[in-house]
Amino acid sequence: MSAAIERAVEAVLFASAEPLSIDSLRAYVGDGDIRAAIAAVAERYRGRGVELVERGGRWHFQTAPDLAHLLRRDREEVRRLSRAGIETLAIIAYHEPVSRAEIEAIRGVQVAKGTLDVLMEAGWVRPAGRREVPGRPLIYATTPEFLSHFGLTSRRDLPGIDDLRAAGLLDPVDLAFEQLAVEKDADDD
Amino acid sequence: MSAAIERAVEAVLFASAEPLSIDSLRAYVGDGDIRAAIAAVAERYRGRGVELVERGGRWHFQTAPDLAHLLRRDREEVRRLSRAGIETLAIIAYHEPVSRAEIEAIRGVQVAKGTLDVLMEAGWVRPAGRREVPGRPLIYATTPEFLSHFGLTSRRDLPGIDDLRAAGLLDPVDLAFEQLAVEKDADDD
Amino acid sequence: MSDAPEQLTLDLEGWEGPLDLLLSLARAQKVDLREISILALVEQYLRYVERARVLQLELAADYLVMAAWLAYLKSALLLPRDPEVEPDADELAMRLQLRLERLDAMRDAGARLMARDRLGRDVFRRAAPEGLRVVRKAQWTADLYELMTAYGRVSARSRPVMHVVHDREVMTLEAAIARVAALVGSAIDWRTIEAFLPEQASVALRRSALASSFLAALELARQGRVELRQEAPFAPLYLRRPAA
Repeated sequence: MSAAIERAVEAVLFASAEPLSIDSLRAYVGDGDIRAAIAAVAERYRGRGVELVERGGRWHFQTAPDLAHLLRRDREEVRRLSRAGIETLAIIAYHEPVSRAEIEAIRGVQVAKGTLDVLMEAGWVRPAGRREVPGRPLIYATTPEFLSHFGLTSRRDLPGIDDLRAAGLLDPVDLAFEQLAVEKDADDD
Repeated sequence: MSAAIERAVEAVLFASAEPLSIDSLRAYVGDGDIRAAIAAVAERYRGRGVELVERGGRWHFQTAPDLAHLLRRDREEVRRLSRAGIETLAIIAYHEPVSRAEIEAIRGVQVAKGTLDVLMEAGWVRPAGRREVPGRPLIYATTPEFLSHFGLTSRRDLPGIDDLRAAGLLDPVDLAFEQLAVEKDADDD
Repeated sequence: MSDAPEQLTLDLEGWEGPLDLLLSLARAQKVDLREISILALVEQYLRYVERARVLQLELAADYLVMAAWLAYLKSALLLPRDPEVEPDADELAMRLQLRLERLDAMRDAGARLMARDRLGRDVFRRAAPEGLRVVRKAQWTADLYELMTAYGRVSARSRPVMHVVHDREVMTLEAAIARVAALVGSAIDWRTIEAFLPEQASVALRRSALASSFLAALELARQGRVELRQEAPFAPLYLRRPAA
C-alpha cells in the first residue's frame, strides 16, 4: 500500500515542471500518508546521483550538487537558426555555389551579413571562391558538416520541388501573411 | 568506483533534455563501463514510479506506464492522428524505408497532401534518401523520436512485426502471389 | 433487398476509397480474411454501389472503376476457365484477397501502435530537466524538416518564376517540310528517314530534326507528296517519291 503511494509520489514529482507542495501532491496521488511517502522516497535517493529536496515546503528532484561539474544548467547554448538563417541555408544548399546577390534575388529580401556569418560559424557553409563576373563576388557552398548534421548522404538526397509539393510543403498558404513575416524578418536582420 | 559511474550516469540521464546514447553518456561521464552502469541503474529503478528505458540505442527516464491515470490530468492531449495518418505511419514503420507509391499501393488511395507533412512535423518520420530506381523516388523512414514516443526499444519491438513478416504480410502482393504459386506447384507435384 | 434493413449505412464519406469499403465488407463476413468468399464480397460491393446509384448519391469515379472491374471479375469467376485468358479470374481474386490482407494488417498494426504507452500521454519525461552542457554538438541547430519547409516557403514565395529557355538548336516543322520535300524529289528508291537528316549536326539538333522530319513526312504523305512504309512498330521508316 505505502509502496504504491511512494511510486506515485516519485512519478508525479519527476514529471512535474515545478516543485510541488504536499497539498498539490495529494491532488494527484489521492489520499494516503503523503508525508511519509516523501520521506521514504527521499531516503531511497539519498547519496544517489539524484536527490529529492525541499524548497520552502515544496519538493522536487535535482541532480546531486557534487556532480554539477558533469552538467551545465545553461541550455541556451543550443540555438536554433532564425527564419532568415534557415531560408538562406536552404537556398545555398539547393543552388550552390551562390553569391549573396543571388541568394537575395531568390529570397526576395536582403540577406544580412550576420546571417551568413552564423551559417559559417555553425560550420555548414563556407566561401567557395569568387564568381568571375564584374565585382568578383564571393560565392558560398555547403560543407560536409552540413550533410552530416542534416543526416544527408549527399546533396542529391535533398527532396526535390516535386517531393516538397507532394508533401504539402509548397502550398502558398496565406501568402500575404508569409510576405509580412518575411518583411518583418528582414527588418530584424 | 563503479558506484561513482552509476551515480554519474543517473545524474546525467536525469538532467538531460534528450535521450542519450552510450557515446554521448561517455562524453559527460568519462571512461568506465557505461553499459554496466546503465544496466545497474535500470535494475535499481525497475518497478519504481520512474523507469530507465532504451529507445533506439538511446536511454531516458520516464514515468511507469501503469501510473498514467495519475499524470494525464491537465496535460495537453497528444495530437490525434487521422486514420490516414495512422495507417501511413504504420506502413512506414513496418516497411521502412518506403516510397510514397509503395504506401499508396497498400492503402489503395493516394497519400493526401499533408499526411506525410503531419508525420514529419511530429518528428516521427523523415526522408531517408532515394530509391535507386527510375524516377529516384524519395523514401521515408521513422526517426528515433518515433521509437521514444511509442515506447519501442527498437523497430524489432513493433507489435506483431515478426508474425507479420513470417506470414508474408510485409511482402508486396506480387511477391506474395509468386510465393503462393510456388507452394501450389509444389503441392501439385 | 428493400425489406431488409441495410447493414452498412450508405455513408461514403466514411470510406477512404474502394479498397477501404471492400475491406469493411470483407470484415463483415466475420471470417478470417484468408477464408472470405471473394464472389460474395464482389456481390456485396456491387449491391452497395447499385444502391448508391438508386439513391442518386454521387459516387467518386474510383468506386465506379472498381465496380466495373469487380463486375468483370464476377463474370470471369462464374464462367468456365478459359486457358487463353491471362491472368485468370482465380489469380485476380487471389491478388485482391492479398491486397485486403495487407491493408488489414497495417490497419491493425496502426491500432496497436496507437494503443501503446505513448510518451506525453501515458508516460512522461522530466518536465524541467536541468539540461546538459553541450559537448560535441554544434552550437547552432536546425533539422531537415525545417530546411525543407524553408525552401518550400521560399519557392512558393518566389513563384511565379520566370522560365528562361536556353537557345537550343532546333529544326522547325516548316524547315523540315521544305527539306524533306526537296530531298524526296530526288529519291526514287525507298530511303530511311535518317537519310533525310542533316549529317553534320549536334546530337540535340539531330533529335529535333528527326522529330520534325517525322511530322513533315506525315504531312507530306497526307498531301500525297511522299509515300511511307514501315514493316512493324519501331521498325525503320522508309520514304520515297510517289510512284505516279
